[in-house]
Amino acid sequence: MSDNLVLEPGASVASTARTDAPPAILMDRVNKWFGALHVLRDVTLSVALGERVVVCGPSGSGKSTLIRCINRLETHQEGRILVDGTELSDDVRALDTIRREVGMVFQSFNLFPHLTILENCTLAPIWVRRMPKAQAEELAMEYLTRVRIPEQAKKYPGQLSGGQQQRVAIARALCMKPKIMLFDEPTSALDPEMIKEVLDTMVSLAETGMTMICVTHEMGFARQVADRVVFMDRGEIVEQGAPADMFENPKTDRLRLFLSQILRGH
Amino acid sequence: MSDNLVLEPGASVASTARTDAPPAILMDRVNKWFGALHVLRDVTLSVALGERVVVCGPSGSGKSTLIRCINRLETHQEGRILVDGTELSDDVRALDTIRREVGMVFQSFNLFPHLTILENCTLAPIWVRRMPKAQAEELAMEYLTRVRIPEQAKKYPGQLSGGQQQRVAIARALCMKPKIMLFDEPTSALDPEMIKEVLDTMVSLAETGMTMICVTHEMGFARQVADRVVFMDRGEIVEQGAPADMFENPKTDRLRLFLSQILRGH
Amino acid sequence: MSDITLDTAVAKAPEAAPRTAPLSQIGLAGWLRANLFSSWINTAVTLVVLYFVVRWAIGFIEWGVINAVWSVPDNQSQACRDIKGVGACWAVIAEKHRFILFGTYPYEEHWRPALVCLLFVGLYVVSAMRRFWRKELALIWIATLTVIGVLMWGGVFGLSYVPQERWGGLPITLILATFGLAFAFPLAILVALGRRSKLPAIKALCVLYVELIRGVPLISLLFMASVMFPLFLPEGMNIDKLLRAQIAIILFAGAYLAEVVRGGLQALPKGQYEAADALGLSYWQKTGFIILPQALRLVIPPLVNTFIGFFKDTSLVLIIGIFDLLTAGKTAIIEPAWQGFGVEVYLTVGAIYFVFCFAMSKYSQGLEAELNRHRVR
Amino acid sequence: MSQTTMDPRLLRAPPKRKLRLSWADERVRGIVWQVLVVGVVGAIAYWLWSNTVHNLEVRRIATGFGFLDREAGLPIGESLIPYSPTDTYLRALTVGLLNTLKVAVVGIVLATVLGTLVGIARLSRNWLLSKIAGVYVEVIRDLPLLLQLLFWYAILQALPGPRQSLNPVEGVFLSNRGLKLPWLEWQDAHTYALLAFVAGAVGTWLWARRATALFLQDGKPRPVWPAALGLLVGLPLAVWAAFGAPWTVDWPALRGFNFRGGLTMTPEYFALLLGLVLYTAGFIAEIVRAGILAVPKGQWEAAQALGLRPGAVLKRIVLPQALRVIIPPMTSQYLNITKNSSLAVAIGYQDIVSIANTTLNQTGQAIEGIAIIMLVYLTISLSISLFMNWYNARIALVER
Amino acid sequence: QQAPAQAPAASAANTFDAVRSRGTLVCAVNTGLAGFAQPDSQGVWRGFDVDYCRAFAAALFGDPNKVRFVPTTAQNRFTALQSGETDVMARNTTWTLSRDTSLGLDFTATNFYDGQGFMVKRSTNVKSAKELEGATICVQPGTTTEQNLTDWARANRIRFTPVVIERLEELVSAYAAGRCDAYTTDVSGLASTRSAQPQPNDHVILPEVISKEPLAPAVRQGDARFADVIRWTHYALIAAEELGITQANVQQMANDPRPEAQRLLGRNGELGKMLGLDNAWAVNVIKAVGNYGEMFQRHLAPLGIQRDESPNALWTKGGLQYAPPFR
Ligand SMILES: Nc1ncnc2c1ncn2[C@@H]1O[C@H](COP(=O)(O)OP(=O)(O)OP(=O)(O)O)[C@@H](O)[C@H]1O
Ligand SMILES: Nc1ncnc2c1ncn2[C@@H]1O[C@H](COP(=O)(O)OP(=O)(O)OP(=O)(O)O)[C@@H](O)[C@H]1O
Ligand SMILES: [Mg+2]
Ligand SMILES: [Mg+2]
Repeated sequence: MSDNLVLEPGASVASTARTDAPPAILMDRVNKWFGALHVLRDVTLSVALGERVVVCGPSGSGKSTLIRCINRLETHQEGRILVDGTELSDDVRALDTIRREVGMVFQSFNLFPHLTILENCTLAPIWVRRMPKAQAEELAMEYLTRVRIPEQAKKYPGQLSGGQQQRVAIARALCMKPKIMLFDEPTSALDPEMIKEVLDTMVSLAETGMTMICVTHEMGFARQVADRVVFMDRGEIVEQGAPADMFENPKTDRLRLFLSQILRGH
Repeated sequence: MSDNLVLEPGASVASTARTDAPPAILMDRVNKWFGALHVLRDVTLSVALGERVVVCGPSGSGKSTLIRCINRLETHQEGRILVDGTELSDDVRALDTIRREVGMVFQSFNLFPHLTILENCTLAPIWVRRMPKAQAEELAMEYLTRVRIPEQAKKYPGQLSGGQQQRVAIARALCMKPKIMLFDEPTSALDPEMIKEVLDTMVSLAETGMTMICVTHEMGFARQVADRVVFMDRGEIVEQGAPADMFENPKTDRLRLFLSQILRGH
Repeated sequence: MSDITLDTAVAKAPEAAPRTAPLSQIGLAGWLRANLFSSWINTAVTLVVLYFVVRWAIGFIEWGVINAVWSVPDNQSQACRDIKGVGACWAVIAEKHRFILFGTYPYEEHWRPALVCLLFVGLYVVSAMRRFWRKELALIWIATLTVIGVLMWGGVFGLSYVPQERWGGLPITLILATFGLAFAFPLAILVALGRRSKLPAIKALCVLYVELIRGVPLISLLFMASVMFPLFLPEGMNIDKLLRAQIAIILFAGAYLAEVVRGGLQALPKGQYEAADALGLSYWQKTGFIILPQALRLVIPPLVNTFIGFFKDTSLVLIIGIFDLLTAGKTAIIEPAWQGFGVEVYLTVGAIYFVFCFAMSKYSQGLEAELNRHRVR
Repeated sequence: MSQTTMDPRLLRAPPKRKLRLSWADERVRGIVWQVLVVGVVGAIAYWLWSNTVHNLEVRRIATGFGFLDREAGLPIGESLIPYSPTDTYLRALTVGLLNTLKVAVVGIVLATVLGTLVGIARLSRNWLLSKIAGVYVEVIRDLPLLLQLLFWYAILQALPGPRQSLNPVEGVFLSNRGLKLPWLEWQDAHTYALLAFVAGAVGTWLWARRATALFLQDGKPRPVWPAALGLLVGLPLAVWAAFGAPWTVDWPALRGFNFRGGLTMTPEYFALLLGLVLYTAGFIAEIVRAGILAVPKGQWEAAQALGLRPGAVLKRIVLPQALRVIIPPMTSQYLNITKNSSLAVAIGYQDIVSIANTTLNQTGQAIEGIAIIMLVYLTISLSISLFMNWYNARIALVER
Repeated sequence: QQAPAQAPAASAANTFDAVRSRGTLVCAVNTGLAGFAQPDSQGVWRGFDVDYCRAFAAALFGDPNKVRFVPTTAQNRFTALQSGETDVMARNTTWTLSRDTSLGLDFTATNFYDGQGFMVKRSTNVKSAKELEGATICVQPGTTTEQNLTDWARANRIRFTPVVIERLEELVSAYAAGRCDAYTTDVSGLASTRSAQPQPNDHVILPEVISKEPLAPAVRQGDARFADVIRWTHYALIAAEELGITQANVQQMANDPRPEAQRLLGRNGELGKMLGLDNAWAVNVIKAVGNYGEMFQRHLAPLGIQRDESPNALWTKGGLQYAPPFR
């Protein structure tokens, strides 16, 4: 089963990104406005295949907007975004390709309440990837086992706890076998005891070598799995680097302030 | 296991209960069903005047049903319940008498949101006890002072914190000058910092010698004020006794299991 | 910690200054682009819609303003006939507006129905204000409705007596709707309580009433009131036509309002019932002090919507020959000189209905938003 | 623990309670209350009933439904079944009922379509379109339906007369006599072709289901349209040809006073339909809008993020959820459209109310006439409610 | 045939007293029919039937304003009278045997002789109703008109398409707009409709009259005295015309030497007393509304309704309007 998740056989050492391969995501001086509000300012970011990036920053700094631009839930207005070599544009086919390659997990799970867990997971493989139903279900069960809730397959989302729902959301995204996973604060809507089970799932996913961009304030998680931490403020990438480095020696005052705040909060 | 059941009514080992006076509450082999579900099974319980009884047990064991039967928010189907010497039956006059003697405090406060705190407290004295309004207000202010929120009298429930609301609920019940007070998990809907203020109020109430039956999992409270602890499971009274005794030397496995769970939970 | 905060406050890190968005994103151009021309299909829709709107608006203004005849010397409607189809004949309104508004009410006494209309509007406005939502409001209603009755009928305080058949126009519409609500409301409360009662016979009775009434059209009830009702009463006893229609409307409104009230009763948490029981309140005390005040507050927005419905539905009394606003409008154009100017009259009458209904529906929307905000908090 | 489950007391059923005859007994009070209320209502009903019986007797108004067999003598303008004034009242009433159903059914379908379109237009990102839809909804909902019907009827009457009728396409005439369309001279071959079309529709539906099932099996999409084309067009044509392809078109032509031949839609029907559809669509638009808005934005985004195309997002994610919210209020709109069709009486469309009304006028049998009207509407209302509840339960099943 | 009238007699027997003690007469009129009953711009009821109501009030109370008008539709006109909601109905209602016998009503005297006819647009070039084969005909439901039309069409083997509209205004505007080729109703109605058209000459009333429609005020069965007052008020109007007594000259005519005029105007004899009224009752009536001819002239002639050579002319001029002797 795990070979489904391991995208490149050599990726077992998860500590460093392979900068020699073409980047999975390339953002080049991306700018975005909401009306007159400048939300992303000349953001330039390159994520290598297999790299795990944690994005953090104060509320309203544009983190969500950044990752939502990557699968075009928001459109950027200036600059270029290349995902797995395909440029995001108004081209519908390019968009289809990219959305297949990129899985996304939302803060509020967004499971489809009228479908069972299994149907939630098989929907996209069947209708987007045109996979036979039996095969899609088999695949879905595999991933559900992977996130440790195979026994809930026949239930409806409303019958599950928040942590279970978020794990289903992860499994659902994985069923499309994406090359890249985006997480937008996947644990912030959860009760403390459930946060751990979701983070565990994400850690084990990271261990398979999946390319991940994750918006989160869980510094423990960042330390444990991130290759790189990107700190954003007011729509800019202010600082980036290895987690240990960033957290121990923040170079900018803004990061220092931010760190002091979230550490105080916890 | 059944040989461990302590069912004799005389088994009260409570230290301060005045067993010479007629019992405030007497339940004799009470049975209740919800449809086909047997929720109270041959419950026999006698509470002396001035006695403080804490009822505990796992969720769904029938604790709420037990005390709701005492003021007939639920009707029992077999057995007899005598409150202050009056038997509960379909007789409406008996019910009126009993409801005047018995005050109740709910888990979710159930204050009347469209009435001020003062009006909440004077409603029943005026309309049920037919007390002049001025006198009822004086009385209400007295009890509000007892629960230490006289200054909130003119506000509406929505403007108060949970702990304050629960104290109003206690004052409201006391305004009817009941002989017996029933509490159904009065603190379980509260934030931790508010639990204490409500418990304090209850302790000081207990010190006035009020007959109380209280469903709660606050073992500290039980230890401090209860004359007797009653442990229920699956609609039966499984064990009862002095709090110290019960907690240190549980006689049945079920109580032991229960205690280990709630202690772990905290 | 605090010195860090200080630091950042003083020495701001270098940052890319926020640029204004490209011109195409903001300002008028941005707005147009985003809202009207965001894609070619959107552009096409905009142009097509715009074309029709402009054409229709020009046509309407030409007909209704530029080519219109505003008045003619006494009943000489020839000028109107000459421009029929090209321009509107507002002269018919100039000539007939008092008849449309007040029907056959004695001409010299028209100030009375006019005052009644103002009183009704005042009543609505007062009832709409939340600070009047108290028990006294019921007194205000009773007082106002009494004054309205006195004004309409007269016969006291030196007012001449005006029998009911001479009433007409807008006051009839307002009376049918408002009295309908005022009397249907208590009925609706009883029926709603009955429908939630544990007593099977009472419950069945209420269900039967509500479902029966809601299953048939209002005009069949009006027919019943107009044709069958006299058969129901003992000989020699008779109730005039307006009152019969009013009773039909009350019975009709009662069933619909009962469902609205029931919605409020159901929305109330069970704990409120139990707390009232535990305090020893009797059924009627519980209902009057605890349940209804809260339940009714919950249903005010749907109540206003139902009221708008009745307001419009009163126009159906046309079918049984009562001179409400719409009937008066239609009767106004029976006179040979003014036959054929229905569209002008309908537009005018429509405008009056619209003003009332629109005001109420806007109010109910605002109220709903406000109450929802309350509930969320 | 299992010992407790085996406890014999568990198997005990609740006992029956005995009734004590005392005013203090809650249940005795309940019974007394019920007897009282039902008694009062019954007494009033009896009083009204006895008055009625007496009045009927005094006024020598016959009762009973015997009049249904009598000759009606009332002319009816449009009818779905053959009718002449020499037919019985029963047949006249049947014609009225069919006319009511004709308005209600067509009205429900059209109002649903228009209302959905307007509701979606209100959500459109095109500002102009959404504003116009908003104005439409506000205006339509705040004017009495009767007024709107009269207005439309007045407008339709302003169309030119038959001699000057508009003739946009050969054979189609629009005048104040209504809309005239050419129509086939109906022969057996056409009936069979129509049956073939129905069969084709069923076949297409079956094939669409089969195609989906096969697709789920092997993931290969199978287009439905070739089969649909064959079954819906080819098959009826073939059947028609097999019967000799009769083709005589009945062209409407002005002869004497009126158009003869062709298919007619009268102004009365048209005005009623127009009024009802426009009015109800205003309400349906709001229901549809609320239903769509009730689906959280996150659902759209999640579906898009999974790579579903907009059509699939709507079909598989949004609509199933929106329908849950939409169905119950939609049911009451369907009931309203049916009940409101009774306003036909004001503009001369002869529906059940109009004909029952004339009947009661001619025969003087008011009670029977109104009873018939009420019975008809109650039956229709009840059927619609039952159907919609069944449908609602079915889609609710999908959810839980 | 008398049996059904017995019970209502209990309440109807004293209509006269009830009305007199109430002090006003309640009169059922049409909701709006030009010439017969219709409120004007100031909301005052005007028309032929309305003047009859005023005449009754003048006879009963000496004051033509002591009357209330209740507009009634075709459906509720009879119930309104039966139930006592109104005292008398002056509402262009055809006197038929079945109505007279089975509705508990009494028709008094025919105040207008009408008959059903057809009107078409001149542009159709139709000269006779027989040419209406295939036409669309506008007709009001629930009246004798509808049945007359079907009877006539059957007898003459004419097929037609009906447009059946309840309210008259709608029906007329439907005809005017060309929704129908022909419009059928009582000839008086046709005339009034015709005169209301912008160009009355564009419309032709066809010569055929297919039914008899005597219109008469009606009262509840059982109070013969009240019926007498209504009936004789009508005759007084006719007699006044015969005698040349008009609204303008009724005061001077008091000195008219003709015995019949003396009796009619209460100078001589006790005719008013016999009716239970004031002796000046006829003077009051004529002062209020004029004589029959004046009323006709005032309300119906402007609509283009011919009186000469019609049954509504006085019997002396070849018509049917005839008053029994006042003695
Ligand atoms: N649809 C939108 N329209 C207008 N402004 C928006 C929209 N979405 C986000 N914004 C604004 O853009 C800015 C960046 O928002 P974004 O959600 O990306 O921040 P964030 O870093 O994810 O914050 P948080 O930690 O609170 O989720 C904020 O000021 C927000 O108010
Ligand atoms: N109104 C009711 N109808 C049917 N079953 C009920 C009802 N109220 C309670 N029950 C059932 O009766 C049993 C006992 O319920 P009760 O509320 O008395 O338990 P409890 O000990 O108070 O539990 P908790 O600690 O969760 O409040 C439960 O199985 C519950 O599901
Ligand atoms: Mg965010
Ligand atoms: Mg409980």
